Amino acid sequence: MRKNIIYVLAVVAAVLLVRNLEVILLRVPVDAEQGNVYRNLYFHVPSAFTSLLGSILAAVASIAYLVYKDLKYDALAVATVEVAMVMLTVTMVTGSIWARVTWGIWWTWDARLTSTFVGWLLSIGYLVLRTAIEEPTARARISAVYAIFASADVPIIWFSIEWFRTQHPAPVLRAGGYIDPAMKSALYWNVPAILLVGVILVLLRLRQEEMRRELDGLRRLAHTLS
Amino acid sequence: MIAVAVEDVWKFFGDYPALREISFTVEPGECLALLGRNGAGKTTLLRIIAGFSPAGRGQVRVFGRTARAVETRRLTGVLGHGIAVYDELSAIENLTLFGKLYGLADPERAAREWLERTGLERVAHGLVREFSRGMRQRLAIARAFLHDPKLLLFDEPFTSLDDRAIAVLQSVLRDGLLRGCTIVMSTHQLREAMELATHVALLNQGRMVHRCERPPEMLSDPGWLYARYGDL
Amino acid sequence: MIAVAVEDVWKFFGDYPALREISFTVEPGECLALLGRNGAGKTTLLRIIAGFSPAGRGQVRVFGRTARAVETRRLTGVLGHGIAVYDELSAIENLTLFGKLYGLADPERAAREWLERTGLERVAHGLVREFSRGMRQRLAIARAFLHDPKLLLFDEPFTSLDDRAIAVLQSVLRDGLLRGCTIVMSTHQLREAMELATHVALLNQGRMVHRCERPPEMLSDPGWLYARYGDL
Amino acid sequence: MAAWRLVLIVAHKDLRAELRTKEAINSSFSFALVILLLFSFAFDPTAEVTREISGGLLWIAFAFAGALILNRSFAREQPNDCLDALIAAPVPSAALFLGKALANWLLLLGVEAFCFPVFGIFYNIRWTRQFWPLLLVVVLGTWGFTLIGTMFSALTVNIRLREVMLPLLVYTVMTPCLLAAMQATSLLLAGEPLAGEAAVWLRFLIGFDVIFTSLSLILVETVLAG
Amino acid sequence: MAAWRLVLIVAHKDLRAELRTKEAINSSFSFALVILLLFSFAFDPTAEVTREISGGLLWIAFAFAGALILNRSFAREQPNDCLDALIAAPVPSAALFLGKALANWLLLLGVEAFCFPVFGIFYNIRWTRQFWPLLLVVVLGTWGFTLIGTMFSALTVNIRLREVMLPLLVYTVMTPCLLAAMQATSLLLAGEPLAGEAAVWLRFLIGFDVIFTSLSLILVETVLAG
Ligand code: HEM
Ligand SMILES: Nc1ncnc2c1ncn2[C@@H]1O[C@H](COP(=O)(O)OP(=O)(O)OP(=O)(O)O)[C@@H](O)[C@H]1O
Ligand SMILES: Nc1ncnc2c1ncn2[C@@H]1O[C@H](COP(=O)(O)OP(=O)(O)OP(=O)(O)O)[C@@H](O)[C@H]1O
Ligand SMILES: [Mg+2]
Ligand SMILES: [Mg+2]
Repeated sequence: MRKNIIYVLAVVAAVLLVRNLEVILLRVPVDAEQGNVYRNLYFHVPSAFTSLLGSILAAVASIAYLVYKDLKYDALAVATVEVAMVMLTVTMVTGSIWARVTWGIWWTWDARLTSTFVGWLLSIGYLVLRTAIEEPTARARISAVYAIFASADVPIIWFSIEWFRTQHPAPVLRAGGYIDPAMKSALYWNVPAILLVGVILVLLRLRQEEMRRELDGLRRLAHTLS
Repeated sequence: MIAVAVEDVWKFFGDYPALREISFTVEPGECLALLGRNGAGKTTLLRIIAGFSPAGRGQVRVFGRTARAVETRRLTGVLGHGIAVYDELSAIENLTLFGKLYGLADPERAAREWLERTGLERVAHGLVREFSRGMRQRLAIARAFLHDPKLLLFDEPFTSLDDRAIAVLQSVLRDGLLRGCTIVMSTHQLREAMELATHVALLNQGRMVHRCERPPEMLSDPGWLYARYGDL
Repeated sequence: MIAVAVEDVWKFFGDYPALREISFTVEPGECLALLGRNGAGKTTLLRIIAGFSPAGRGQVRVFGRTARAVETRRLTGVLGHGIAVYDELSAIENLTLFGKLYGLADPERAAREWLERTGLERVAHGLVREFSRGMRQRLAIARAFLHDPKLLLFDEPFTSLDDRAIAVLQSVLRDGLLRGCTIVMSTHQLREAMELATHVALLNQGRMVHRCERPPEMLSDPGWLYARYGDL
Repeated sequence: MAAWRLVLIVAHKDLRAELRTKEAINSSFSFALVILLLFSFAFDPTAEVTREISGGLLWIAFAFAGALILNRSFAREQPNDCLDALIAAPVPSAALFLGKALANWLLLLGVEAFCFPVFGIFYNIRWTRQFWPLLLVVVLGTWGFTLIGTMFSALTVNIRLREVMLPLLVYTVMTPCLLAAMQATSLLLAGEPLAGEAAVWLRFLIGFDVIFTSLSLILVETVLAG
Repeated sequence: MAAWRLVLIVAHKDLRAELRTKEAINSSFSFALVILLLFSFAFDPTAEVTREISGGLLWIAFAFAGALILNRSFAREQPNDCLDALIAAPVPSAALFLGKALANWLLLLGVEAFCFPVFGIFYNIRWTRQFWPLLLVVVLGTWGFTLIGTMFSALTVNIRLREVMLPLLVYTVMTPCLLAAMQATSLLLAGEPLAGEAAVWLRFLIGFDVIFTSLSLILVETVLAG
């Protein structure tokens, strides 16, 4: 059942992505100031968005675990953190490439970039912490608490451009600046596509996590019997 | 009122069930010896009753309240392998500290009283760090009994103790039983435990396979219960 | 040749003499049980014989050589409380590692052989981390016996073991004795030790106050020696 | 009994145990000196530039040296399984946590009080110009990182690899707090008043303290007796 | 059997145990990133000045992050009292020590190899200009502090307060080595050849390595079976 859902979603995502790629690469006009690098936008922003959503979902799943003590919420938390980390990596890589061209450097330590990096390190910390605890219940509990603490970084990433002076631009989209409608719609179409990719990855990881847990339990049982 | 009521308790470490549908009650004044092979789940069960970790399913009631309720904790005394006193503090400081944490009216007096009972009054102001093994063990006993608990939980209390220390512990426990305390303890040293136990329970792979009054046979042949359920 | 010769050994922790003028010998094939109250100095003495820490005064000879000599170490097997195998390695990796360190001709084969003897061949490639208590204990025994030692040093080997694990250990030790090994062990669980011991020694406050063949009385009444020297 | 009395009892116990041997506090202070020394190799401490970054240096030294005190907080309970006895006592986990945090906070403030003059001499900095605002920043910043440190000390007390995991986890989560404290301190050391940018950082610090204090108090029962 | 075979056996064991879980190496690398992050708060890393001190920054990050691997070296033997078994085995203490040091050294070099490119991007530094001389300095410097770290890990493995004492002892003793490595690295990163001042520091480093290697090998038997 779950498998079928994944297949269906994968097909939808593939269709969407192909359609979007065609639009992004061939249809939308070249940016007047930046040239072609600006096409990074269509991946930079959706992946950032997906990853922040993922971090929030991970925190919610962690709270759910602490309330219900059901390991399936723990599995959801790991899966989302992992996917969020991948998405954040995409954001950082696309952003870096963009920065290299528009700002002339790969990286600078403004508030948006720094808080993004902190978020990335927080997810690494989460994953490394999990490897250090064998017992699944304790692992779930401890990493859930950590995830809740870590989620405090999400609003900082989001609002950093408003709270602090940053080199990273405030989004013209929201501030009412002008953007070509074709670009805007292409961006709006690619957000659900990337989001869907994220969802599929989460579902896949979830299955994997459940199977691994089952396997662990069986192996321990086998050992106590021998 | 029932001292300890364990109802259909399960405990999972991941998917592995360390305890499975454990149900039993302990009446006030009983001394229950939990027996079972290595890994049977004795420590896990005691920790759940003591409120150190929650049951995965089912519930534990201690004098009618949950294990983590503050009132329950006030009535419970726990002694594990560790002596649970601070090396950097003196004997009396340790006991006074715990007296205060338990909200005793006069922690100082209770501390002195128990130092006397355990024969440590002469070293009341010595740092625990400098105590010998036997003295530490006595201080640990004093700490566990300080707040006059109604329920005592002991995990392998006799391990690594010499004959004399075992005798001290047994006599304190016997006193406790006479005063109406309830005791639940786990142990592999059956002989020492059987002198006190009024009841025994056998755990096997997380299940409680037997629970009864201590059969008189076990005084002379402590392995009796294992032999009966030998190759479970 | 004498297996262990301890001559006038003293050990000081700071100014405190944990061992005082200890002298005794152990003949090959003997099984000596070191008894003594908590803090008597059993662990300290065993660690000196094993070469973990040097004697403060006096000397120890194992098969005629000093305790730290490489040849001595090759002949000695040690088992303390800790199981001394690595959690991150599999059973066979652990044994092979120690086989190599002991310079065995075919470490792999020795490892397999001992896995079989201790009934672990089925989990040879399982990580120790996932082993149950009993399996770990068996692996520890395999590690201690792997290089076919002539002298075995055990510190409280029976502590915290259940009846079945104790039986396994006793049978391995008995085999060792039959093959001509020499054993020195400390313990508080006299009953289990007395079945094996050919000799007993009583330590008291760092002195060896008694050493003799195991009196037949101690089989039925393990406290016999303590009772004789009771209030030392 | 009122919870605050329990808080004081726990704090008093920790302070007494620590002050009797002064182990953590001595090595924390000496470690702070070592860090200042290492930094003085890396940079030329008399240069004007270095003075501008002195706030950063100072807080890095505090954070690393303070970790020695914070790590020990719950580790102190381990040797004889004392933590079990504390958890078993009729003391709310939040009171236990606050008591320990309070003790750590006072110890850290003590170490910092010694560091300031030494630092002033080594790096040729006048730190008394904005004394009271600086004190406020130090007090709030220290509370923030005491909180995180104490919480993570509790979180990891029973895991293998504690020492290895802690630095990664703790410093990542406390970055916002450290960042704010550094920036505010740098500005104040430069003689600026507590207004404008410095005030923004201060508000940020207060927000961090409030949020993380509440989170810790809510989660600590789960952490200790989960 | 030749002593060097024993060295390799011990090193192989440590590497295998570590690489199976990758705990220390992961958290060491992530911690290095965290340190880069913290430093970036303290200094403006894009400023020209910061680039001059980059050698210092880098080695401080290596030293702190590397400590996680070094501390674990003998701590790894503690859980099941494995150290006793190693000491009891017919292996010269010097071989045991060299084996462990070798494993640590390789692990550290691995972490450093990852750090260099990251550092280059984040701090905008070209580190390939004097590649081979730089490699030499890194290799020698790392060996120096591996030695000290491993030795102190052995020295403190059985004392209470390990975590508290270790940083203080280790960093104080390794200061000369770090200082030399920092200075040489800074010069090389600035593009200067391995001559003049840089060569002096290199010779200093070699001297340190030789002296402390001999000292360690002589003293280790006393330390382990004293
Ligand atoms: C999760 C965090 C991030 C979010 C939500 C985000 C969002 C955005 C948005 C919405 C834009 C478009 C601004 C516009 O309307 O022109 C943008 C542009 C940009 N972003 Fe990000 N970004 C994030 C992280 C990063 C990172 C980590 C980097 C660098 C490594 C980066 C580099 C850039 C660059 C170079 C631009 C183009 C700037 C320009 O046009 O001058 N961003 N980002
Ligand atoms: N923290 C833990 N993580 C994973 N498994 C655990 C944990 N604690 C206990 N277990 C498992 O639960 C089972 C019961 O363990 P428990 O310690 O309760 O046994 P026990 O009866 O006290 O044994 P022993 O006589 O050896 O003390 C064992 O299989 C053990 O491996
Ligand atoms: N590392 C040490 N530092 C200081 N004193 C020590 C140390 N090790 C042992 N002692 C002291 O030496 C004496 C002998 O200790 P030892 O551990 O050998 O006793 P034991 O006979 O093994 O006791 P137990 O039956 O409790 O294991 C004790 O008084 C103890 O306090
Ligand atoms: Mg147990
Ligand atoms: Mg002993």
